[in-house]
Amino acid sequence: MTQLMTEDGIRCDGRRVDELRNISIKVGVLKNADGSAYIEFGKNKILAGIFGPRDVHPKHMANQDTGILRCRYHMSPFSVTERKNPAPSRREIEISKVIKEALQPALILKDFPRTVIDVFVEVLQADGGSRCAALDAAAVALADAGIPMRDLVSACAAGKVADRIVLDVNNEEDQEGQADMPVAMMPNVGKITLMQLDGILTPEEYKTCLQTAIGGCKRVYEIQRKALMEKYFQNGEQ
Amino acid sequence: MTQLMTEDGIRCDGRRVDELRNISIKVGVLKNADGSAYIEFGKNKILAGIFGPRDVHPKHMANQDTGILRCRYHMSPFSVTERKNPAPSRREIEISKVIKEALQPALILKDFPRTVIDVFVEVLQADGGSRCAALDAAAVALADAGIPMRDLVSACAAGKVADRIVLDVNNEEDQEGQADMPVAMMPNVGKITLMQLDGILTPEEYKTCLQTAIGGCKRVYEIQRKALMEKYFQNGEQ
Amino acid sequence: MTQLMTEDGIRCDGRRVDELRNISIKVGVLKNADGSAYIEFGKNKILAGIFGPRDVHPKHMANQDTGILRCRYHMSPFSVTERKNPAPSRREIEISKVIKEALQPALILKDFPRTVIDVFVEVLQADGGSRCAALDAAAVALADAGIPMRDLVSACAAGKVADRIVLDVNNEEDQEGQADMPVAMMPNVGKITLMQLDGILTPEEYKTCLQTAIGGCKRVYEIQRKALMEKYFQNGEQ
Amino acid sequence: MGSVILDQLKRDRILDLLKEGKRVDGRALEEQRQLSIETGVIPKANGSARVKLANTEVITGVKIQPDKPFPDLGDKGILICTAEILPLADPNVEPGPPTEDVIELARVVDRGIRETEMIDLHQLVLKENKSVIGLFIDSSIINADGNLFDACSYASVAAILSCTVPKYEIKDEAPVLVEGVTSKAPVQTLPVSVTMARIGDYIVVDPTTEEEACMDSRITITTNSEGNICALQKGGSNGFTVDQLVRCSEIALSVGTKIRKRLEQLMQDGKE
Amino acid sequence: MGSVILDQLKRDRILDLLKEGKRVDGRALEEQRQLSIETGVIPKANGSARVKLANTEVITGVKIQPDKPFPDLGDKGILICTAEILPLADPNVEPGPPTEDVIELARVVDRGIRETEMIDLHQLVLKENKSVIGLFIDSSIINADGNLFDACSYASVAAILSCTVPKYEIKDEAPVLVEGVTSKAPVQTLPVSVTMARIGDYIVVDPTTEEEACMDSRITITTNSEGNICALQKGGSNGFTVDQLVRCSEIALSVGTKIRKRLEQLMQDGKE
Amino acid sequence: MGSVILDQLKRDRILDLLKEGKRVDGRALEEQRQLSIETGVIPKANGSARVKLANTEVITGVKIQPDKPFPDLGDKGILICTAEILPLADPNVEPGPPTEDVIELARVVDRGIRETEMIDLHQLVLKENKSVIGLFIDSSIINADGNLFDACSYASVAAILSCTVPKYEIKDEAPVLVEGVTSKAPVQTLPVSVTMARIGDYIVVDPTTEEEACMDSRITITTNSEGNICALQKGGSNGFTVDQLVRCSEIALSVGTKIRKRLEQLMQDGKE
Repeated sequence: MTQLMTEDGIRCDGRRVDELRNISIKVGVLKNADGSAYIEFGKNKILAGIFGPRDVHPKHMANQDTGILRCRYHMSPFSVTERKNPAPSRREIEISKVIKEALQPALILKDFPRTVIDVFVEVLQADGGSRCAALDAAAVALADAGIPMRDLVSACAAGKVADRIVLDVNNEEDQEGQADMPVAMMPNVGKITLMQLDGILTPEEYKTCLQTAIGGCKRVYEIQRKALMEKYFQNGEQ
Repeated sequence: MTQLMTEDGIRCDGRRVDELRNISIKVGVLKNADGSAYIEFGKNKILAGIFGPRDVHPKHMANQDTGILRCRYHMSPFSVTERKNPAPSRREIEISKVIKEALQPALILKDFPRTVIDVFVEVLQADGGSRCAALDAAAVALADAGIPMRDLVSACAAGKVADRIVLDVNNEEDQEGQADMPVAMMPNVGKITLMQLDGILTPEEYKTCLQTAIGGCKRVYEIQRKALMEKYFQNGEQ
Repeated sequence: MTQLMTEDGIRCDGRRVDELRNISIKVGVLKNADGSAYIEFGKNKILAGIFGPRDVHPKHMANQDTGILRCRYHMSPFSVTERKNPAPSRREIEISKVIKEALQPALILKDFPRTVIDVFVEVLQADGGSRCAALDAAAVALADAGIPMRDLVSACAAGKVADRIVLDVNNEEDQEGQADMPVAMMPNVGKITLMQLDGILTPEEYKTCLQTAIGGCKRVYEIQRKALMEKYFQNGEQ
Repeated sequence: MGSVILDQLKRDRILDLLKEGKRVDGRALEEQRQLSIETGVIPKANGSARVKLANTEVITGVKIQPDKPFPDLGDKGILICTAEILPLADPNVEPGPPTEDVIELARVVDRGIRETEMIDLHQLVLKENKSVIGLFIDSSIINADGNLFDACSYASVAAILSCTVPKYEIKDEAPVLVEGVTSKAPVQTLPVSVTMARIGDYIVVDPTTEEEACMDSRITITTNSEGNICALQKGGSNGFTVDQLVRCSEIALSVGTKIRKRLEQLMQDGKE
Repeated sequence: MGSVILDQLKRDRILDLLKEGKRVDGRALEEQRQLSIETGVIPKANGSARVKLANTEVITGVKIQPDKPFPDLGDKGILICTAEILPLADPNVEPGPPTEDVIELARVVDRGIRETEMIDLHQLVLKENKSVIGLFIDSSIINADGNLFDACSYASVAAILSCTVPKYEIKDEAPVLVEGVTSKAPVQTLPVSVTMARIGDYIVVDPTTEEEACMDSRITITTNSEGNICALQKGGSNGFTVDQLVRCSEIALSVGTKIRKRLEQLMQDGKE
Repeated sequence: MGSVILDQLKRDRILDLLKEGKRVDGRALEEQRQLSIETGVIPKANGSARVKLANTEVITGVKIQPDKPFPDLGDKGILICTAEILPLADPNVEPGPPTEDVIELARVVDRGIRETEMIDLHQLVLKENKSVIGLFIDSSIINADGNLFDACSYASVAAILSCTVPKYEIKDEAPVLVEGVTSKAPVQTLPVSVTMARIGDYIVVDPTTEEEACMDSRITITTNSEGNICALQKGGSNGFTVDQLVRCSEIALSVGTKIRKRLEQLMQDGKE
């Protein structure tokens, strides 16, 4: 059992309770995808690629009245400690669904009837908070694909470790901590579009944890914005 | 090894050789299904639900000249002693087929071209004779769905236990007895629409066993009829 | 460990280095198939059956501009020493693909747009070189189906055993030898349409091995030709 | 299709009612439907329950049998919750492998029981790292009319409470059933999930299929006996404001308390 | 399509012939097609047979290998029959997982051998509850022209009769092959299935694909060497009268007796 | 569609260029694209590499863990190569079970490493017939622009070279990790695959997607450090002349030598 926090409130990876892990985002990293991004979020290494809006296959899945959004969250076999079977697990299927539902409010699918937007996320290396990091990359990749969006989607978890509410739960804290609460939001619209909780929180802690996560999302948003700016403006493109 | 019969011809569950287990049937138990029935047949607890005639999906399975009948016999994971994997077993697929073929002669599918009638049977608790009980419920559910039928289909097994031909084989008798013969018939038309046999019978016993099963079917028919009458006439409905 | 070759250059099954195993081919052995052949090649016992050109199911796989070729190489569960699971293995899927690509150059698929030619190969008993034997049977079966062909396809392996290049590697030589090189060719056109290699060859040995295999293909071709002649001319048919 | 127009009309009607504080079926916004819980309905299972939330109806059975522990979890028994929407429960459900909706459903039910630590899994170890007791909690939905989350959750909890756990001993490295000795499941707390839908600016508890069809988003919050929040899942293709999320947690606690009283009764009396 | 009209015309023609006691291929109603049985066709298998019923042709191989017994059946060896209609056997068959028809076929063949207790499975135990011998009896249909049931059943029985069972011993808890020692399979009786089709009021034995396409219903009855009826399966989308079922059992016994003589010959001589 | 006409036009253009000894992207016929190899890109894996062949990009990770040996191969460790074309790598790829193309890809990569005997599998045995070390070498293709064979092959070899193999010991019949002790993988030779396409009478090395779309046939030849030819796979729906096959082997050796030098550097320095 790792000691998760020192008496001085320093966490097992050296961070303070309100500190994010290192985050870096690169935009437009894949040649074939219509949009893409690569994120390193702590030890998470995640790619997101977008195709669409494009024709739906199989055709009977197309909707005359609106575009549809599909999402696959997938982990490479080498991404976790014990080799992962490449077939999608129930966990991956659930995360694909909540990521899809977290992105959907930011899109204007009605404008693209009969089409699909495909979001493919590949976790090359997983650490705590991979679904949040995946979402952060996917949102940036959607923007990179030129798809009109109401807002970005920014995600970050908070949690409870050694009886304290902490920002951005890492792998050890996720395994042995007391609670993990991944949150995604549209930072300008002010809407929470993903929220899950595993662990035990008092009602007071619940509110604090949510606010802490939101604070994290806002800092992630700045990093996402900067990454997009770097590609589209500093390089003189667009 | 259970003793399956006393010297006085009393079976392990206290019945005489020509005695049915307790049977009760309730009609119209499911809100969403077009027709439904719930049967308790000994310790069997089985639901049947009907949808249709309705459009066929996938479309290429539709037949221009006739309606089609589909049947799924399925056991809940908790229905048997050792937890059952929820995926359909080969046994369930075979029983689905013989149930379908036992019901089909009672239906006038030619009158509903391009449509499907779906029969879904769920075994919540299984005892000996679950396929017969499932058929009894399914036939009543088809009637409850208002689907025109040439006749009901009534099913009951007979078998050989402790060297005697017995009616309505229970679980212990099925496991350790000498023969099990499930039979279904259209009682008014007088046609046998399901028949299987596992075990060893002399030609004479074969005839006796068949007649015993038919006797059982006829008694089941009265119970089915009463259940339908109760719903449609005693309650003043229709 | 078997001794694979005597000092006199005699192989474990009594053959010389340049000797084929016994090969016999029968044409038109299946009643329902449009064309068929049965080959015994050493201890290999393989059936090939052809259907087509015929409509494609599912329809969306059809190609407006050309016919398509499909191939299934499959092993019966009893065909190998340890019982084989009947579901197709990755090895069978790969062999199906290379067989398809070996036959395709001999066919004029453009002449049959929107159709499919199905080649079904069943290995009833497997010995070394089953993919070559399967190809030999499949090519003859295609001819038997009356499908226009640029040339037959004839296949035979060569390899390296006990430091010598040998023709037509058998099972023991495949398991314990130094190299196995299956080759298929259109003997009159002079084109190699299948080639694989597992094992270690010097560049010189590589050339010798290839020439040895080609020599084998040509002798197989004569046997294929004779088998077709026997069916179509000696019996006075056609 | 025209279904888009119809859907919009239905949503308008539901929203109009909500403005007046009403719902289509006459309930208040934070009112659950009529809940019935019956245990022991599948005598051959080790535990079972039938739960109805008005027309939503589910049967859950618990099977208990020795198993190997998961790697790295050798000091814990096994707990697995599954769910199936039977095709007779819903005209839109087809037989086949579980859809993403059903996988989410089962995992949310599972986490509600797991994260509250309802069962002390350490008590289910026969021999560390080698042999443990497994609880398989399978829910068969037999009529679907919305809020399958809570129906399956209550049925799973009630089925566990009704469990008779057989005793196993290790003999010759293998677990052997000890006939005639049973115990209750080692229950530590009572998880209660409360599912809410947001429709426009309104939060409604225990949505029906009709309400789910036009909701903006969904949330399921599970609380424990100590009044803590232990598991949460947001669903649906839109979001919540922070205020709404705080409000939802308060509703989950207050509605949960009522349900928990009924489950406590069940635990003490063996029946309601 | 027009196939409905064509099917009806074919049925009319078949029925017209049946009224005169004739069948399309010239057989009497209770006459089987030409049956050939050849064993040892797959030398690498432990047993094998090729059976032809005129154009219906099947090859069955038996593989024998040590295995773990089924739970609760620790005092019995394993016997599993499977069947596959190879896609080269029939233009309507597609590669893929077994259809319900093929699953029924395999299970009927399996039950015919299992329920007659053809093989004394108790003799296939190496160490009770731990290690037994398994017989895997796999049938590959290479040309399908009706009555796959009997073709697979005869081929499976003949393949078992031709078996060379290797000897295994338990060493260090694991089964080890004893080289050079083999025995026959422990056969107790000879199951023979007879499949009949009802077309109108007529019962025909060993139906062809053409007859199956227009039959009302089907029945397969398996009898043993003692003249008992041991397994039965009704198929097809219509039924039988009781009289017809009794008549079918009589036919199964009389036709079965002829087939059994040929199998007995095979058992004694190792070949026909 | 019109795609047939377009494809033909593209082929004509490519052939016209080839007649002048040129390719669309300006390369010589026997010239590979810009190759970059980076190792250690997935620190949590035991070994890893990212390889780019211009726009074709793959990440390979190696996982090492104890396993049971294959039956009859009890004196060898386990080596398994897989590949997946991620759906984000190619607009035409859909999620789902591996297609025949991907299965062939993985098997060709696997055989290149296996048949050259790159790794001495005998050194990966913990207890003969009972427990061995397994190397799982999984390639995720993240951008597909032709010649996935060589990209996956180089990435797999580089990932193996970068491996840190943990030490396991057998205690109480089970493998136990020995903390803090690691070694390099027991590498015996360096396999290098070279993939060529035939377009008309021309052989081009390292084809792009565009070239693959109009090629006649394909060949992948793997050589080892000693200058031998160790694995070969012909693909595509046409063939080769014998002269072409000999020429291809010469190209494979000469191009392979250049690549091998880079891999040797990697092996010695731990990086390029």
